[in-house]
Amino acid sequence: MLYLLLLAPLFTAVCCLFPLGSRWWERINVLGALLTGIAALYCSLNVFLVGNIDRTQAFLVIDQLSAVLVLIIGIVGTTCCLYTVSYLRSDLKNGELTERQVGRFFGLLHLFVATMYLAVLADNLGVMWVAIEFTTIVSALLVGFYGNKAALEAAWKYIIICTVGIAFAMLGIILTFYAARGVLGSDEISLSWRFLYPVAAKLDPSLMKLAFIFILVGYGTKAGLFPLHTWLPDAHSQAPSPVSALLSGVLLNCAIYAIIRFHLLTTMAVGYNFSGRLLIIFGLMSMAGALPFILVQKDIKRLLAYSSVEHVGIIILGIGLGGVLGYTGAILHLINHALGKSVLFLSAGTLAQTYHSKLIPRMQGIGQLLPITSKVFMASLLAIGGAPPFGLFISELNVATRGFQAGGPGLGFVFLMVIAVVFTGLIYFAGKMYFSDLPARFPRGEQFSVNHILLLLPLCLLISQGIYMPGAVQDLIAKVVSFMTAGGVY
Amino acid sequence: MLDFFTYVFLIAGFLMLAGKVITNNITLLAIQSLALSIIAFYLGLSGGAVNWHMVLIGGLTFAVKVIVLPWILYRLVDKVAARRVVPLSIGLGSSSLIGVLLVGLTYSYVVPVLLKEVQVGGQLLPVALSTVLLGCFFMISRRSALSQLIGVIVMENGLFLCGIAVTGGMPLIIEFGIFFDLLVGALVMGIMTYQIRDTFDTLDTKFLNKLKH
Amino acid sequence: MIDNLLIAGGQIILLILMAPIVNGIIKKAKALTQCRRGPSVFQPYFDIIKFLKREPVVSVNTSWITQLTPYVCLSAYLAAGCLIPLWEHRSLGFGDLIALTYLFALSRFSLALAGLEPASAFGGMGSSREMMIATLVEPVMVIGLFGLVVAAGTTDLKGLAGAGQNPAGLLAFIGLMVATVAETGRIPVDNPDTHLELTMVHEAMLLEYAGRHLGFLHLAAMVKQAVLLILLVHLFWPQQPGIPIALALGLLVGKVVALGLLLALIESVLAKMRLFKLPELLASGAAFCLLAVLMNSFV
Amino acid sequence: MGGLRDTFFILMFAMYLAGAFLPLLLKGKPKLSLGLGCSLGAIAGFLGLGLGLGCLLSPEPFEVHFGTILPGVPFDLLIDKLSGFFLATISLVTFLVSLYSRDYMKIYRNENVAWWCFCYNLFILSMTFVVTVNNTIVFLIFWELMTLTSYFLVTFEYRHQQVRKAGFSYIVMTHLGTVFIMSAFFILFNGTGGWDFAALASHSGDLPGATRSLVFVCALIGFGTKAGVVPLHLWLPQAHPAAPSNVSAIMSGVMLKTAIYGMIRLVIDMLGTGPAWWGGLVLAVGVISALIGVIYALMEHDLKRLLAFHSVENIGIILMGVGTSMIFYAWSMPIIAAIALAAGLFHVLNHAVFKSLLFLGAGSIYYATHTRDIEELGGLIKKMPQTALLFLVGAISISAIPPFNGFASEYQIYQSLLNLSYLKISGFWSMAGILSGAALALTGALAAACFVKAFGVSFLALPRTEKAAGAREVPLGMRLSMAPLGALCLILGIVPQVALNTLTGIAGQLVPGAQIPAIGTYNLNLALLLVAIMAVLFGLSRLFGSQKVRVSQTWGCGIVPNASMEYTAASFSQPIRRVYRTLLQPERKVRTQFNLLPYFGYKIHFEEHIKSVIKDYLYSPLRRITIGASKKWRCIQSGDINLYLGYIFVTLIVLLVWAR
Repeated sequence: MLYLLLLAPLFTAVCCLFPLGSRWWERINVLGALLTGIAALYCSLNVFLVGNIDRTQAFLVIDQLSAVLVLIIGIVGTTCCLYTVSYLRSDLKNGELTERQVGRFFGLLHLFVATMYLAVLADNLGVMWVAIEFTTIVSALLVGFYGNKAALEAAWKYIIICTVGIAFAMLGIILTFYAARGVLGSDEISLSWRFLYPVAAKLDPSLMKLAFIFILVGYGTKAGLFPLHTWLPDAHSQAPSPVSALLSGVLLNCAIYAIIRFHLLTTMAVGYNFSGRLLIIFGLMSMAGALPFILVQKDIKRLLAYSSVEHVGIIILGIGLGGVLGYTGAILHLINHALGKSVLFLSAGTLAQTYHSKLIPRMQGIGQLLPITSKVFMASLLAIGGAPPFGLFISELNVATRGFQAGGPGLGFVFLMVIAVVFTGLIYFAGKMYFSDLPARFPRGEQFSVNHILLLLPLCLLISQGIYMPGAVQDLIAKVVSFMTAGGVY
Repeated sequence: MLDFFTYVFLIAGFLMLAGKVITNNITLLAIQSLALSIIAFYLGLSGGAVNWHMVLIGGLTFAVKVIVLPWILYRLVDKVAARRVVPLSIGLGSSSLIGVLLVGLTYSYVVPVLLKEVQVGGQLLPVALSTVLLGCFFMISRRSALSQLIGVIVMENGLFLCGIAVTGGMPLIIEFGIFFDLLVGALVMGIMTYQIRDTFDTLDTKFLNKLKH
Repeated sequence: MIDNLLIAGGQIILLILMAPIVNGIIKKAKALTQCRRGPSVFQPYFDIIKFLKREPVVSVNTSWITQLTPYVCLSAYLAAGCLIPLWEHRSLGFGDLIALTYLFALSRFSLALAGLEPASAFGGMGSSREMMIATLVEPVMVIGLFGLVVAAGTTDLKGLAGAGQNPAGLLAFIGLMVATVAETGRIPVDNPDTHLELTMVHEAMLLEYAGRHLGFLHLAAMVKQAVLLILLVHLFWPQQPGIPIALALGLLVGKVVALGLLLALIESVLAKMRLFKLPELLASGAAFCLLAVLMNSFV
Repeated sequence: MGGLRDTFFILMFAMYLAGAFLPLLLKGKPKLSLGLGCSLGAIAGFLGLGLGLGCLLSPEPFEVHFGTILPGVPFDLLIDKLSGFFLATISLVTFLVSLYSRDYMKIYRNENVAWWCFCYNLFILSMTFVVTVNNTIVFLIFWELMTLTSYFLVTFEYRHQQVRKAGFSYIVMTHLGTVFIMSAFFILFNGTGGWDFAALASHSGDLPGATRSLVFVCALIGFGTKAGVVPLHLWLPQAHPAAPSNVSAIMSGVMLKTAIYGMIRLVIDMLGTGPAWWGGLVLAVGVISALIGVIYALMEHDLKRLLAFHSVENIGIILMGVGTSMIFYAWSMPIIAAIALAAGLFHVLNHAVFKSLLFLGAGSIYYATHTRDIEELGGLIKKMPQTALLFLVGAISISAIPPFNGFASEYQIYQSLLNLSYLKISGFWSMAGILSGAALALTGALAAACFVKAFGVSFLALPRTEKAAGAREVPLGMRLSMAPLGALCLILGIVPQVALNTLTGIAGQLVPGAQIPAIGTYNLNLALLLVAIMAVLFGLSRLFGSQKVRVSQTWGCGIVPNASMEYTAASFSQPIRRVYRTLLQPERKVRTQFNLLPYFGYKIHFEEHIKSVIKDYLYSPLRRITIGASKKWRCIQSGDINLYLGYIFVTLIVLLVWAR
């Protein structure tokens, strides 16, 4: 089944390479996306509901942690792929793309999804590294897809900075490999998570310390930790919106996933104080560093991108603080942010497409232009800002509580304050866009369509995360957290 | 023998920092890669039994990094680089100085202090780490897209040497993966360089600054 | 309850009877100090009776508020008078010191509204100034009174009898005297004898009143003055309990008149102040009251 | 009893939800959806009133359990007496306001009333839950939900620039305030024992003193922002006028009180007694808020802004009661502490009643004239006599004039302040009591001045504009929903002991075992006396005086005065503006245009503005610095890829050096 999860998007990607015409590509895309989504859902729920942890496959493994990621990729990835159909149609109509490019776009999109699945399913540190590097390469092509100056610039910065970062991560992997081989004694299994965790306590601490630094710098670049985040606002703002949604909603999570894995390993080898403290520092830096950019911003997609930096900071901080509350908060936030931010990027993308501009001052009166999409946009913006009844509020509260407990009142207060100030920035721009009058040259109103359902579904999930989580979901989270507090050993 | 090629490896990396003509940099890259493949061959063949793993890595390195990539790069230079001289963001003098500092840092601090648990004799480890850092710094100090591509490959070289030095090579399939990755990455970056040249009429990254704040 | 009401009725009649003559005596004394002969001390009675006989005239712009105000004003002051136990130190259960000050506020409120109602510029000006002066007087008054309250440990007026008879009391008395001068609208704060547009405060609000309404309002002003003086007497120079009613009443009137003479003296030796100099005057009053409070608090 | 309360609760919950969602579904029929939303809200409010009163009067608290809704977070309600009181107050006001809204919202018939109904009912629902839930996280969820829904209500008329600004400053300030509230709760939370209030309370005593003080200060700042205490009140005078009047009535009448609830719940109930300076600080904050609030109110001629500043004032008065109570708790004198707290709570109730009455009155004026500027009004008492009477009742009540309810509660607060002095714990506290009392007196005097202005200028004399001249009495429904509030003003003023003795019960619940004696009041006697005297006077003048009242022109020195000669609100407050010029810093601009000679001016332009000292010297610089620093900080993202690579490089080197 795990292989199916990888093969479905790959196969879809291959199909899209054939010159079939945009109708057929769309159909293939929808089919492939749904198939992949179902497979992802099956795989992850299999872990949670049946408790069936598949560790028989070579190189691939799915445990509680990766199941969460698979679930996120499944939901967000499928939504984005489906949303792409209408997005590309309107791009085609506006003459931004040629029909030939449509097929290539779908192909790359599915390839991108496949590499992300590989990254979270990989049992092998090296395979994971390769997969993550591949996500960079593929998504860089997607970022630069429009081929204009800005897109190329963004893509170039993205690929160069991430490649450099990832190179450092390789050093960390080599050091881990060396440390693990000293304990496990065999080449073949020394890079495998499932063999590494049980012996983690025996790994050499000073080596693991250094390894973690390299890993943090490496995957941290990919995750967008401040000050390694520099590629992120460029890439997110220039990519086609469904790609931005994927980048922000899932790709960052894949990198965070890698960091979590290594953090668990390092914690057991070195003790809590080292990697936890580093993560706390980087988490806070990301939150605080992104804040000024959110307060003073003109480009809506850059605004959202910086907000992603901030939220990555929150997740990393939650991981760094640890404990049941910290992990619960971080995992919930991982899920919630993915849901909220992808909806936000998709709706913002549609708005930007309609206005032919991404500049906030130009996007006046969104409520009159696209009543439904703009309401979704507002709701998800509030969600991202951390307002109830959306899930992010709860996850932030969990992290904050842990912050007050483990880091003292000062840390908790700074954390809450930064989030609140970010909220003010977001609500300021939201107010400017929503509570204003639409220039006369735009047509008004829109029809309810399948796209809106695609946007509303994650939003409903978010609300459920914020006020009523069914018992099953609570169990699911509890399982992941207990997996993490146990140090990743199953 | 091993030390000699190790030094060649390091010096090639270092000389890159000191020069600003792009073709020379590519040549140096090829020389460095050659040194890397020779080291791999040496390690693979010098022991009692032949270590096929190492030999394979050496062969691959030779094929990809000594022949294919430099060839692609030369072609790219021919096609896109109007000027052979690369614009700098940090002057040659100071960048050489910083290069020395980096090598010093690795030799005096990173390897003896931080990596004292790693039981690898000789120059391999410090040279490998220095090269990674030098490659990164090379990218910082050059403002040309092509140079940044070269820098990435230099860093990869350092990584490979590091892998060889510390672990005697990663599992084979992973090495393959990394190679494939590198090749595709370099290709994509090459295509992008080409596009940048087409769109911006220059490779100078100074002009890649429209996206800010 | 019934006997309380009867006592209250008695007090009200006393107030109505006493207030004009106190006013008359003050006027007479003032005249004498200014080497004039002055009107008879009973003149205020004649004035009021005359007013009460006349038919009221109201402005066309007014509503029921204007017609209700004279009643509200007078009854508030009379009610205030009922709160102070006059001859026996017996609480009537209608209220205490705080209620007394707020009854003043009630009548001020209604009068100020009535001043605004005829839509003339004078009335508005009067209301505005009256309310401003009230904001200055109120804290002075309250600080002064509360200083005494703290010494006595209660706000009940029965318990407050003679609360000012201590060293700090003199200071409080000076402060409260300043407040009384301001509250009764006398020089240097206001001049009750003038209708000059630029200076009048209280009279400006009454400008549109005539006849019975005006009579009530004049009476109200006199009752207010009497109540304030009685309050001062009660606080600083209380009646001995247990003496016969007639004697007690005589003593009370005598004391009130004595205080009234003091007012007349103040009025004669001072000149009218500019309106915006008032804060300075009242600040000095407040300072005395604060000193009293300090002495009472830190003993 | 429990069964009945269950029914009430479930019905109320269902009605609010229905009132929120049904109108949204019936969006196409605005009339129907408005009617439905308001009626359901009113029914729910009525049920809530019943539930609240039931819980207030019953000895044992009412509990509802919904089970665990979030990891580790059960959704439990526990309505004890304190919650019951606030629930009853909220429901009372919202019940009447919902009735009022049915007619009032007709002036917004072109707007999205369905959306309004949605936000409105959710807003009330979240307020209801804020005062009844028993779990920190759920409390915070509903607290934020309350802010959010009220933000959308404030920005209902978003086409006006002013409204957008007001909404923004409202949500920003309250959101930042929430940070402090969360901090207070989270410092108290020790990681074990769950999130419910009892668990937090049970170990609050174990915390070191400094931590407890930190919790207190956080709570004061956080809840103070929502309550609108000076200097955190800046949002309040902007947001209240921006919202539709019925919403302002709720926001001012009861939403601010949820902050008082929070403060009492967190500080007095959960944190327990602390040092006396806590209470002293609350008292000081109360005094400052009361004074500053009322002085700024006097300067306003936007009726709703004026009322909003009075909310600041009254919150200050409430806090004076609460603060005094905290001081007594610190000295372990539960009985007078309970009485002081009851006084504060009584003012909560009274303020809810008269302030919502006044806001509804302002709404009626707006309904009739489409303006809120009192300089444009005048003479309304003739056009809308019943509204005028009700507004007058509110005005007298808020000015604390007997025999209305404002006086009754302020009297109790005076008594508590004086208790502070009687005790003679130290000269300092005696002074504090007296000076606070004096400040309260000053507040009362200023409030009276302010409402003479507000009522006098808008209702009395001649209409100043066409708008006022064309006003007509508002629909019966609106008057009828204001009338009970007016009646309550009087009833609570005459028989305050009924309410007071119930409220001491609440205070007694916080300190179990304290026997609190019944409080007797003289208000009824005083009112009877007043009425008796008036009746006698009236009877006498009927008997002996002439029955005729002649009507004549106002005397205007020979000319017939017109509306332009009337005293305006600005001129009314001018003396006070001048007295308090150090605080208000009025700026005057006079431009005279001359005709021929400098003596024959024919046109004078006069402007006078007051400065908001707090805004100019605290908030504006803060905002400027934040934005300026952010702009500076942005230069790190310069667009230079070499620099970006440098960041990675430097980060790595720094970490390597640090790793040692």
